[in-house]
Amino acid sequence: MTVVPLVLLSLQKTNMLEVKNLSVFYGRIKVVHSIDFSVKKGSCVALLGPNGAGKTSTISSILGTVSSSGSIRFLDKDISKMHTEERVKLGISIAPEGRRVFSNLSVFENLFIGSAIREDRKAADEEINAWLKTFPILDERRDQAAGTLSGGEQQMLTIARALMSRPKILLLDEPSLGLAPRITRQVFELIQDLKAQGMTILLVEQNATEALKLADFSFILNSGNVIASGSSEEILNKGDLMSSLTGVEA
Amino acid sequence: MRYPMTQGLRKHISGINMTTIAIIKNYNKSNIREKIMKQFLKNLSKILFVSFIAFPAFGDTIKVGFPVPLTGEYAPYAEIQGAKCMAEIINKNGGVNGKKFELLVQDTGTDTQTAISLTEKFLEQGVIAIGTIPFSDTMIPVAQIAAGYGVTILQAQSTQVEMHTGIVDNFISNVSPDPFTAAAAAEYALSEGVKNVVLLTSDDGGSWSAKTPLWFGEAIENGGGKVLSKMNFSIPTSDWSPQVAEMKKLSTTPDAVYISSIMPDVGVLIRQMKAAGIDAWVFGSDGLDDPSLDSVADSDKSILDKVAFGTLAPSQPGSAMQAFQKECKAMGMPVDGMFPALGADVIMAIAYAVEKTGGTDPEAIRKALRDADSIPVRTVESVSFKKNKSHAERTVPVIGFKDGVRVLLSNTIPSFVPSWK
Amino acid sequence: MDYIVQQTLNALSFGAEYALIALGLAIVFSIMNLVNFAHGEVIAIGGYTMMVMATLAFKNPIIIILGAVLAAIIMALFLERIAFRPVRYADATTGLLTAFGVSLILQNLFLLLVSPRPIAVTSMYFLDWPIRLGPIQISSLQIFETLATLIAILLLVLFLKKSLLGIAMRAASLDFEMVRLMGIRANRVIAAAFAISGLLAGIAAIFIIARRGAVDPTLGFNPVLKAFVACVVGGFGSLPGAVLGGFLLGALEVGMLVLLPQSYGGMKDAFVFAIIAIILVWRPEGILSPPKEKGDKI
Amino acid sequence: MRIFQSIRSFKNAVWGASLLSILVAGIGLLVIVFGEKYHLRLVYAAYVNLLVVLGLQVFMGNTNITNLSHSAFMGLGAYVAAICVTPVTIKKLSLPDAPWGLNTFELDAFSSAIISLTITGFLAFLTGLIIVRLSGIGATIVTIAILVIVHSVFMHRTDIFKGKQAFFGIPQVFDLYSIIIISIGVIFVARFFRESKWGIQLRASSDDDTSASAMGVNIFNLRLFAWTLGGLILAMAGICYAYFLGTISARPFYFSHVFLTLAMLILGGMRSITGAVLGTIMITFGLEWVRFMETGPVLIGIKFPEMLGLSGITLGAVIVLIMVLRNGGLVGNFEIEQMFLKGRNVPKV
Repeated sequence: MTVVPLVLLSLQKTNMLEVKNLSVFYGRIKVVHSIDFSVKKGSCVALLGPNGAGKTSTISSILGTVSSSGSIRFLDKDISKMHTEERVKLGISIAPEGRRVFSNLSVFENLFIGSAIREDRKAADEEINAWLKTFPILDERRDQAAGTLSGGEQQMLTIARALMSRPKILLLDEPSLGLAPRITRQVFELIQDLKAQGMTILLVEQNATEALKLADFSFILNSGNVIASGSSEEILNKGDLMSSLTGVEA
Repeated sequence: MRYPMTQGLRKHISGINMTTIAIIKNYNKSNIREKIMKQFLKNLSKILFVSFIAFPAFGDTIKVGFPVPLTGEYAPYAEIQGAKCMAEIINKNGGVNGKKFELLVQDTGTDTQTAISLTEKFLEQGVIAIGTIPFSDTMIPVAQIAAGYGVTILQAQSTQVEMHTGIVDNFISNVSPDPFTAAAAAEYALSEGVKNVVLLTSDDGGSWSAKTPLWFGEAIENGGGKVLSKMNFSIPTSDWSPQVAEMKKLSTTPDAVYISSIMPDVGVLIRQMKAAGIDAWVFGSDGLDDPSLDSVADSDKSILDKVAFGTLAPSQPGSAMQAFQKECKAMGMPVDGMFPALGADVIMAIAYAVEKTGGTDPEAIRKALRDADSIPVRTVESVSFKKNKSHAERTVPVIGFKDGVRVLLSNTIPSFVPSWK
Repeated sequence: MDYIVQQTLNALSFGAEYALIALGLAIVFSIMNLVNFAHGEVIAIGGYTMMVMATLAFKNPIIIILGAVLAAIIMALFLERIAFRPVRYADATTGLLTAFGVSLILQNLFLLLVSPRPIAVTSMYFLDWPIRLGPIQISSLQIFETLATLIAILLLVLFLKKSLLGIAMRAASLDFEMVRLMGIRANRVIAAAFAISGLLAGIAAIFIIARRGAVDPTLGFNPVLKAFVACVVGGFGSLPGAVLGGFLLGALEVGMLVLLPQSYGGMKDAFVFAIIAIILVWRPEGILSPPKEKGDKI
Repeated sequence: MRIFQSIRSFKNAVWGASLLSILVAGIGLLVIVFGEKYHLRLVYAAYVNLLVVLGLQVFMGNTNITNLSHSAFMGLGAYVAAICVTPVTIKKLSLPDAPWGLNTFELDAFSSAIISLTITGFLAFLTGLIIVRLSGIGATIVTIAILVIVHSVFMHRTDIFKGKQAFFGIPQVFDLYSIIIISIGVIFVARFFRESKWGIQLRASSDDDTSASAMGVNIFNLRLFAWTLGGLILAMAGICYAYFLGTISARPFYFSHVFLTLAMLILGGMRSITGAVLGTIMITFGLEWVRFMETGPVLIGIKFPEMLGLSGITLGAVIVLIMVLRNGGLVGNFEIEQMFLKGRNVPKV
């Protein structure tokens, strides 16, 4: 009985995801320059910064879909040489920028394919149904092509799909991009719920105000460098920094 | 102009010695030196080249050049297996007047340009006859080049009519042109009571597939028959059901269908016609003379009962050709099919001419071939070029099947041949 | 009337064969943007396997059929592994040229190792016998081929709709990277596509050999050129498009033979390809072109 | 209107083309002086292929769209010139049923060539209107369609083209010297086009993955120009083929020639003229050697087995290996003058 909390404690102490000296390349062009950051278990960390700061590149390098150098440790394992698929199997999941639902697949099939690495088929199917209950609009369109959903619905589907693999860490890339304010609020509420349930989250956002409300700790990127980091309070206190993030898009 | 390789080599070597001496003598005269240097390099490169390309050969040989299609579209028509085997047989028996055959063979990949440059190469090496891709687009330019050397294009299997219209003079085909095979088939068809025929034509095989059926039709009409319809097809065709449906639509049931095409296409046609219940003969030309035709009868022995083709040499069991194939197989030089076997005949014809003239002068060889009343060959008893000059006068066999086995239906020189020149 | 029915049935069976081969091309293209011209040689491998089995005196037709299909599947997987994997991320043209190269190599290998001449393979003749339906005459082979194509389409649809791998393949045709981000191995999806194309090629080989009764090095080149046209007409990468294109081409070809005057019969191919060019100008992506989205291959 | 963006690109073009011309002419002259007679024919055929490869390069190398119809345009060039130049006496014999009075006139070699270039160029222009509107694989597919259509017409309008039978009696107009001079001219044309501002714009746009429909009108016109220019060079190759051989047929202008010349271009590297020339030289000499090995020769006392099909395997292997290992060919963007003009970088695209 005493073993379980101890394990949790040890995990809480260590970082779930630890990135050191990470550089990302597109061909010969370097877009992220030796950055360090980490995510503790159960926390929500935000990567903030203007357009082109290297946020998406960073998050892509964690999943290995872009070429990078440096060390990426997940659950104390160096994953930087692993294939994308293996990283997903270890427990990293992503709701990517621009949602990228499989628009030619039905809503159900999107969720189904999200659970591809699951062995417990029955539980996974129940989970799909649970998600469909949570979002009745998805349930209504269960057998329709996901491409017919609205932007907000697609975003919900993307997050649900990412969670179907029962990840240990969830990467969210610009979940509010291109959504109406009311929908954006719904999305952030969902993220808030997930955090409350203990999900570890790495959030990439341009909408810094909303992101800082959620995040326990934030890193601010500009032109591929970490220019500041700290708790939300610390960041909010630096007024100039905030204005440059929220007001200007370099 | 032509010299055996060894002599040529000796000539070059002595040339080098001479030039070396000359260099020593004239080392101060720079312009002469340049000239000599050039000569030296030229000789050197020739030696390098000759030793690289040429087969080591000693003594006087009878060289025959074969820039042939061993690969590519026309590979099935290469005569090389039979030619090699026959040359080996003659060489084993001491050659012709002590001279042995030396065959220069290289693949053209069925490409005209390659055939032409290889022809030039073999001509330089002193061949006395050339056999090449048996299609006029290659044979004409090859013959034109060979004409400069007095060398004859001696084809073992070419049935193309264009070659006999006088475009070139140094062309001899050792078989009868297409109108003869068509006429022979028609003669046999008429004797079997064939009246109404359907002709299948295609431009894909040149005049061989386009015109031969028409000649067949002409010969049938000459014998009182009627051409019901002409239909077009392409090579390759692996499903004839539209054409077969067309045949069934005809108001008069055809007694025979004529097609000049290849295997396996014709095999499909035979089976599909039979399956459709069309009880007509299928007549064809030399293209059908392929070992894979016989296997059409594998499942049903009677399926080939009404199949016959006018061809270039008898190929049924017990024929001279089969005996030759057996002999070659025993020598470890398999000759599969009629076209390869026909190569034996050109070698024998050349052997005859060499013996007759006592030398290897190509012009004399051609003259001897054209003057002879009868030249013994292997696949038929004899041929003669005296009458036609550019193609052989020989019997045209019509081959059919009984219980799935080839039989010789007729073997004559057809009496009516449609005008074709 | 009988004549029209007869020719329609003929067109249908022509179309079935093209559709079968076109499906094999389309399934690979939809996933990795590869126009696999070496598909014809995969069919030829099926044929040569039957030849080898016949010389080894295998008599049981089921074993021969299984052997040929298996050989085609293995060949397709082998080609993917050695030739197409290295160009997986390259543009479609690189893939096309690679496939042409592979096709050249294989054709010449058949020639080198077997023969340039057709070799008789009659072990599939048993599939072919005439069937009379009133005044209409068809061959059992036409029925088998059409049925096999329909069953193959049905099974393929079931597989693509119901199995995880099938769904992943459909997903991959749109966004390959996202499929990998679901933890599904790229190699597995691509291998599955090649295995299916090999299977379809194997089935096609059985019918082609049953009709031709012989195998030669260029056995597959012409059918694949036609199937390729079918794919283009239907919309490259679209499976329904491949089937539609196949049947359309069958109809077109038989129609040309029936309707064109005799003197133009030989121009059939010119007309067919001209129609293709016109369709492409009208709809550059084909009739049933699949939707295009970003991130197609990584 | 200036053709070159800078004097440097002009200089590079002149330098590069001159060096390649020296190389190409050098090989030809060496063969004329030292070669056996049959080498002359071999080398002539190689020059014809060089022209084809250069014609192919002008479009493919600058637009990055694979063209498989080039042999068809070569065939058109050959046939049109042949029909014009062949004496009436021969045409009456070989084309008795020719329509439109094709067998009732004969022209001199020069006028025939001009007519051939005009007609082929016009056909290239017409087909180009379709090609430039498509992108990538779609365009390639249409080029295959063009190849099949043209071949089909050659094959089945036997009254004009004689199909697989020989179209014979074309006077021999050219010799090795003529084709060396023509090759040099074409090398200059291709190189100037590559280095011209149009060539540079084309190459810049070809790297972009934007679909053709999103492109400016300018790029359409440039592509059309490159396609037509390529067509003209291919027609010239066809004329050279017919004017030397004297006999043509539909057969050589189909898939096997397409693959042979394509392998030459991509081996060297289709982006550069140096690559095109290099690839042609390498494949020509390489295949000659392979063909020799094919027939099972005796070398240094060792009897090699007969290996028919080896040249086909070699060609296929060259294509696959280049695609897999070195997509840009052996030289990539490299041009020959870069070896000599160090430090003065050629503008790279």
